[in-house]
Amino acid sequence: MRIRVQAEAFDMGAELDGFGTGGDVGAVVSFTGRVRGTSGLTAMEIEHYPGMTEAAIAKYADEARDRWHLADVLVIHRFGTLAPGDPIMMVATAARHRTAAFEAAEFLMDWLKSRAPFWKKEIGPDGADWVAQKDEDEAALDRW
Amino acid sequence: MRIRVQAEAFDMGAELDGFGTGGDVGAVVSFTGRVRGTSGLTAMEIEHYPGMTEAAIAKYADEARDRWHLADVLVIHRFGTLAPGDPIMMVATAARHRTAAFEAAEFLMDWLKSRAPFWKKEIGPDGADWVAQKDEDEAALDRW
Amino acid sequence: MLDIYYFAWVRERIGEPRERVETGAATVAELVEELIAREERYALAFADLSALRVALDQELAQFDSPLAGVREVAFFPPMTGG
Amino acid sequence: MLDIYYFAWVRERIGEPRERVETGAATVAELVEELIAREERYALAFADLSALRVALDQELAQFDSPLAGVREVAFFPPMTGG
Repeated sequence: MRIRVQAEAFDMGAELDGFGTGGDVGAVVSFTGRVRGTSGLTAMEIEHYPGMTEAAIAKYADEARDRWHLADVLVIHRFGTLAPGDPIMMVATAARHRTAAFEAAEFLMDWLKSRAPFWKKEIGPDGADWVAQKDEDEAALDRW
Repeated sequence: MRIRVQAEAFDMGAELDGFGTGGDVGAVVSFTGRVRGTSGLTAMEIEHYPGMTEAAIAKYADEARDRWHLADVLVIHRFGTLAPGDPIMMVATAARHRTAAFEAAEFLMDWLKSRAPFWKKEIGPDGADWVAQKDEDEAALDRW
Repeated sequence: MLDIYYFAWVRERIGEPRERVETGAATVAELVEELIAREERYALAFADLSALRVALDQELAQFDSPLAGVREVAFFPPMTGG
Repeated sequence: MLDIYYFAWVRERIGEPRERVETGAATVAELVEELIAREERYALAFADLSALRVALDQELAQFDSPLAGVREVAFFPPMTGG
């Protein structure tokens, strides 16, 4: 299990190198989120709650590992100032079968989105705005 | 769009390098299937139907791209003799939002699993067996 | 003339991956009947059509699909890719 | 003594990321009332509690959660990670 909360950029491909190569792994799923360069966005600032962030991520990663019998799980999430195109975060899951790997990755994404203490601020030509939580993101938690 | 049917191994991390780095991409999902080294499996042989394979994959990739407005899509599938731990195939999808990227990747996996002309044979200590299609794999197509 | 391809255990039962046949069969089902009448190994391979799939010119088809204009037929078990 | 942390626009409205307070409040809601009574900026930050979340000792909690034994309280808007 690899969990990192960091300001530095990361390389999705390099992080997946050798991930989930255990003997009983038949399926590896990864998700990577990037800053979209739409609507003239010039930067994204991500604030987080040090300590609580790591604990919350570890809790959801543990839960995913137990529930879907994951052979491995990886979560990386950045904070600080990011530029359009930059990777924001990634998760990866390794399981015997594809359904488990997909479900565990979506579960992690849904919980990280609405329950890990990160807050995004979008900086554009007309100023800065905190990103509001979407109703659909909160609703997505119901399926788990 | 990158589609490859090949005997050679591939590196999931290297294939994802630079994938989906377009301006409007907020989400990249990848799936990689590996040969599981369970039940004493010593090798897996994958047979395919040259020509039809590429056409079928291109058809499903096109459909996924149109339906989920993908910015990019990647499918690699191997044939020939593979060893436990070897990567068998991978798909990757790049979209604006995570739901589209996840759904498109699962759609591609479900169709590749049951409609792309590949056949797997497992070689173990007691001989060789063609892998039978699972009812759940056929049923998985109904959700699309 | 029709090219017939066999894959996976169908290929193994027939004993070859491909053959060229002269046929007057109007549908896939008629072609299968002709083949079964030929030799035991065909009867064995085509014993349970529900366990088989067919493609015409590299597109999935049905056993009652017509063969008119078709150049390539393929028989195989359900696919197990991914 | 209680450490209070503020994040995102709550932090911006309060004007500082952290402060240490002496309080007799039994619950989060009572603490919020004390803060609101203090200064306009707190009233502004806590105007709509339904738009806020609270964590006690780094675990999500409710506004009616008791403060007994708690060392660290945090107020913030709904999270928007991922």
